[in-house]
Amino acid sequence: MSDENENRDMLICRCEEVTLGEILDAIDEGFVTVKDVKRATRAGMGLCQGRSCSRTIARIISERTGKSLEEVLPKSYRYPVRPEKMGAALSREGEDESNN
Amino acid sequence: MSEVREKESRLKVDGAVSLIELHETVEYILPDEHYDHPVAVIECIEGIPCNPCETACPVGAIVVGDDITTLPVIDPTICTGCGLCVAACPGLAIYLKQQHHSDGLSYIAFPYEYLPLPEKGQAVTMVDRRGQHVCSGTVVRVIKTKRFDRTAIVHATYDSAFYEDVVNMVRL
Amino acid sequence: MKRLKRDIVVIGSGPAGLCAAIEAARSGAAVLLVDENAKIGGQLFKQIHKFFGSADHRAGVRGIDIGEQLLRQAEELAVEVWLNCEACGIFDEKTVWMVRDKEHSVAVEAQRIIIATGAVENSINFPGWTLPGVMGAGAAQTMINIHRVLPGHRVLMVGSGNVGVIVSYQLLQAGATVAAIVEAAPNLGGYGVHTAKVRRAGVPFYTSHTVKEARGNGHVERAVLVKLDSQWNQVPGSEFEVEVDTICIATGLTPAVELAFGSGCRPFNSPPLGGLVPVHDRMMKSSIDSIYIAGDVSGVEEASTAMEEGRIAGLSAAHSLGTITDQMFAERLEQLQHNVDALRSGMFGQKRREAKDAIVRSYGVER
Amino acid sequence: MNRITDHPILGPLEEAEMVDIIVDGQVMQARKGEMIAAALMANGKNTFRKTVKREEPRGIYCGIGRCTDCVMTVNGIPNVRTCVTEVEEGMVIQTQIGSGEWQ
Amino acid sequence: MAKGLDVVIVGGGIIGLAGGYFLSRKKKRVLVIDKGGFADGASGACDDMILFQSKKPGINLELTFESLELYKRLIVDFDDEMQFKNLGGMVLIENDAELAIMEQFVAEQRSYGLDVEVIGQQDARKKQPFLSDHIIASTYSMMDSQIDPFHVMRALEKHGLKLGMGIQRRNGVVAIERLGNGNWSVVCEDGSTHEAPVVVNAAGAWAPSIAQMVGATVPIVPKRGQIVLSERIPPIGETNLWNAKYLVTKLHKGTEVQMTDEERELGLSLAFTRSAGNTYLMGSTREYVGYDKGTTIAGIRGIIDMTLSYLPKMKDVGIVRAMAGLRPETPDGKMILGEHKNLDGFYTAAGHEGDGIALAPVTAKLLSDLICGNPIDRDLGELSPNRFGGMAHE
Repeated sequence: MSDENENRDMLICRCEEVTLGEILDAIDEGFVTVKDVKRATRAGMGLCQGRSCSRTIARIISERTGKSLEEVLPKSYRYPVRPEKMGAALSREGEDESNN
Repeated sequence: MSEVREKESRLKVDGAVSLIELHETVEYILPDEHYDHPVAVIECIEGIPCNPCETACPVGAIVVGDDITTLPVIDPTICTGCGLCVAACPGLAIYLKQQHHSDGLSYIAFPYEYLPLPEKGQAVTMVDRRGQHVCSGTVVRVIKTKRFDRTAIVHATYDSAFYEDVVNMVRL
Repeated sequence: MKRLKRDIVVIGSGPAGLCAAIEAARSGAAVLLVDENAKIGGQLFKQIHKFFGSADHRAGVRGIDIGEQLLRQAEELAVEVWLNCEACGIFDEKTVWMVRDKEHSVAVEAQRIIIATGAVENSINFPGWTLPGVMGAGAAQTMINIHRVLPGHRVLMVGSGNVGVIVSYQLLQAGATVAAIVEAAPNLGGYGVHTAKVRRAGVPFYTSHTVKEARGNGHVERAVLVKLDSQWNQVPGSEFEVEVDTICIATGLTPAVELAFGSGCRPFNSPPLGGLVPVHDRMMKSSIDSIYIAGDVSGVEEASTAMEEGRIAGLSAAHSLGTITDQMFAERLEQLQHNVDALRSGMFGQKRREAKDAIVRSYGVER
Repeated sequence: MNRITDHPILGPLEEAEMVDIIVDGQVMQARKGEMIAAALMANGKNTFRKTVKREEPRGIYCGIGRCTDCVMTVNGIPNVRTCVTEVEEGMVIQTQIGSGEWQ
Repeated sequence: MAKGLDVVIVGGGIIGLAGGYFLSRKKKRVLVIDKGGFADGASGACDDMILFQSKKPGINLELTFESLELYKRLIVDFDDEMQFKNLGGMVLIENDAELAIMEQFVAEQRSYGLDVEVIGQQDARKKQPFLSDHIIASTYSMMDSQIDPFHVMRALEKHGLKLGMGIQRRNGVVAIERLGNGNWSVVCEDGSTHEAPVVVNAAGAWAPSIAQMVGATVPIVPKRGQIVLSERIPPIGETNLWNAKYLVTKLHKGTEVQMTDEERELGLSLAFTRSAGNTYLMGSTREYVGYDKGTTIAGIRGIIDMTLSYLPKMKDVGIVRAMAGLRPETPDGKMILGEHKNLDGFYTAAGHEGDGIALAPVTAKLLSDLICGNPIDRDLGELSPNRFGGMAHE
């Protein structure tokens, strides 16, 4: 990540197609946690919900601000863990089964 | 070997263990030691937690000990050259070797997990630890038994001038 | 809302989860083992190489075969298994919400939950990293060893840790060419015996190098490599191209902590073990009494360690339900902890051992 | 074909029942029970979708259903993770353009 | 001598940021303090509506009109992407009883100047081809608009900062004390103190605890709203959607509507909006569970069930996330805006329930007018923090 200026156009969030430049701008505006950056740029708000990029974003913030990874990484997560089709979440087949 | 070359060929930089590193380890059998049959040469120089070589040896020639990160030590005077440790080593880091096998030829048995397998009598190209082509060799036999668990052991002879360099063959 | 009830639900059937389920069932608990995949075993069935360790750890046996043995044990012990079952969330510290077969959902109330969700691969970014042909080393490994499909014919491996070198070796075994392995650090990461295997197959290593760019029209056609100086900065003018159709990324793993942290488990930062992990004690219990963890999610190590940790978690969870006597528990625990300690001994284990100790210490302090 | 028909450790590829899938209008052969992504790669197809903003091609990245980069429109349903979805006889698979379309 | 602070705003949600921006525009030196990160509270877990149709004629509806105009001006002033959209909205009607009540309601709203009508099943299906067959009619208004909360907040912050506004995040307020000089001193977690003649309590659902620091009472209770977010999909219809069921019970207390036990328990009602990023936000529950921001299986499935009952087509659409926000609810459904009696310079601007996004600009404008002493051509008595009686500082 040494050539940050050269690579501003490089994607960081694959899903929402958010670039390094957009993320650096948000950090410079004062958004200094992965959650802050996510809400400010949509990076990590796509289909995978940041499963591939949140660690990268944490590293970028950490390098840019000197904060530790622990300070910038999210410590809570929202469910569901994977995208689930709504129809699959609907039916409750089997829930009447008695304990065995 | 110059200092530069030594640096270039360190295990953690080059990926292959260098002769200098090998010579410094106690378990390695130096080329000036001669045996009348191939014996196990262990090229394992890092203390990873592992001892199947010790377990596999039927004559107790290899010792690791209770602490399984200790480097294995082989007693070549006990080793019968059966080759069980060659197939057992998860790191594929053991060979059977004999410098003076016959008529200026050295002997090697090495693990081989690629397809296709060479055939007995086939001429192959022998390689060193860095994959460099060293000399030609002749396959003596290919052993693939259930006990070896899909790791074939290829036995071959080659020019003993390259005794120490050769560890394997070019994939077919 | 009516819910199913089980003694213990184990989430993830990789080495840790499978062993946890077996140990808990052997200890007399009714166990439900769930996995999102169609087959049990997780990463074990990609591990076609022989494992390290001692006879206690089934050293010298290939991961796939250990997987088969464990499968049979689970069957013999009548472990209930739900495959194609995604655990979407844990609510109220005990209810696991799952979607089965992608078509219906079930809530199971468990007295104890063992989270064994493993780890996910890290990314690195360079222009072109989103091109088809750039993929995780794990993805390539899945393709060749599970699906029996070659993802490409000429591969560049990025990262020289054990994953990078093992997958490189397996790519060679599958018939691909590995053009090079690049490593940003000045030294290679993987075990020397692994690097030696690929090196003697003619694969060059480039330490202090990284990928500057992937190029190609709609697909990877070549990679531009660049040298790094001692400050990890790219050295201008040192670029060179390597023709490849695939770039595999093997730059480490991060524990898959979403379920654990979503359920409220307290995090602990352990950089040597991959980052934030749920804090846990020696018995693999998380900061929540009903939730245990095991395997890579509790800190990235190797499959052998994951299996031993899984057994400890299964044993402890069952014991906490009173299915075995204190004495049986103590004896078995001692044996299992001895096995884990052996795998964390020596120069390669030191960092992991210290990191685990720090986690356990933090558990005691802040609980 | 990119299938690994023989393997030093895993042995010869077992015979499998083949099914026909229709990929962007073309019939391809897949092994019954394999993942869509594997079938496509075996048939040499590596681009699975085009992105919304930059319209860039994407293919397999994580291979285990997490990154969701391999999503395609399958039987008219967009955003199907092809690396964790099995092929079925007659399945209609389309390269997904952007967010896909309602059908 | 350096100029001290004029206003400290406690709470950096959309109300606090909008207030900070409007006050900064009036040359006030403002500091916004928030205990969490960017959009950590209700402003980051809500829909994005500037919604008219749900409102009874009265001050809330009037303020929404004003807010929309202010938003339109902000969009011009900021020249930033704020994802303003004007998709319009429909309230779905399921039976004759609902239809009768909604027809009357729509007539009242029309007389108040809202462009809204009741349309039949066929017209409704033209706008929403995938509606369930059981929908007999719908209201329709083109005025219902939306704007992305994250974009708005980022823009308010950016332009506020340019005007000299300060922001401190992840720094909770632990005490607010009156100094001998009449100023307030706000003490923060990090040990810092900030002195200003004016303090604004814009802490949303947490406003009561901030008020308590100065001995005031703010009768706000947190009402949990769980929402579910879909993956990015192509538009499923023209407009955003609500259901009449819940509205009807609010309009006519005691009206018999068909509701499952689950719907009643969770306070479920439909809000189905196409948000920035072309995902759908689906809500919502209305639960009184204190400050618990967690989601529940019952809540998530309740929302999914309900959504599918109106739009069966959504069954093949994936959900990527469930979340909950705490809506700050007041006893009379109106926000609290104004200075507290006997507490000179202590203002509250909170209690917007589900309308924080919609009403942020007008709240901020009125707040800045109040603080700057500008004339206001509207009686704000019914929003006053003192309207609840007997609650002021002794």
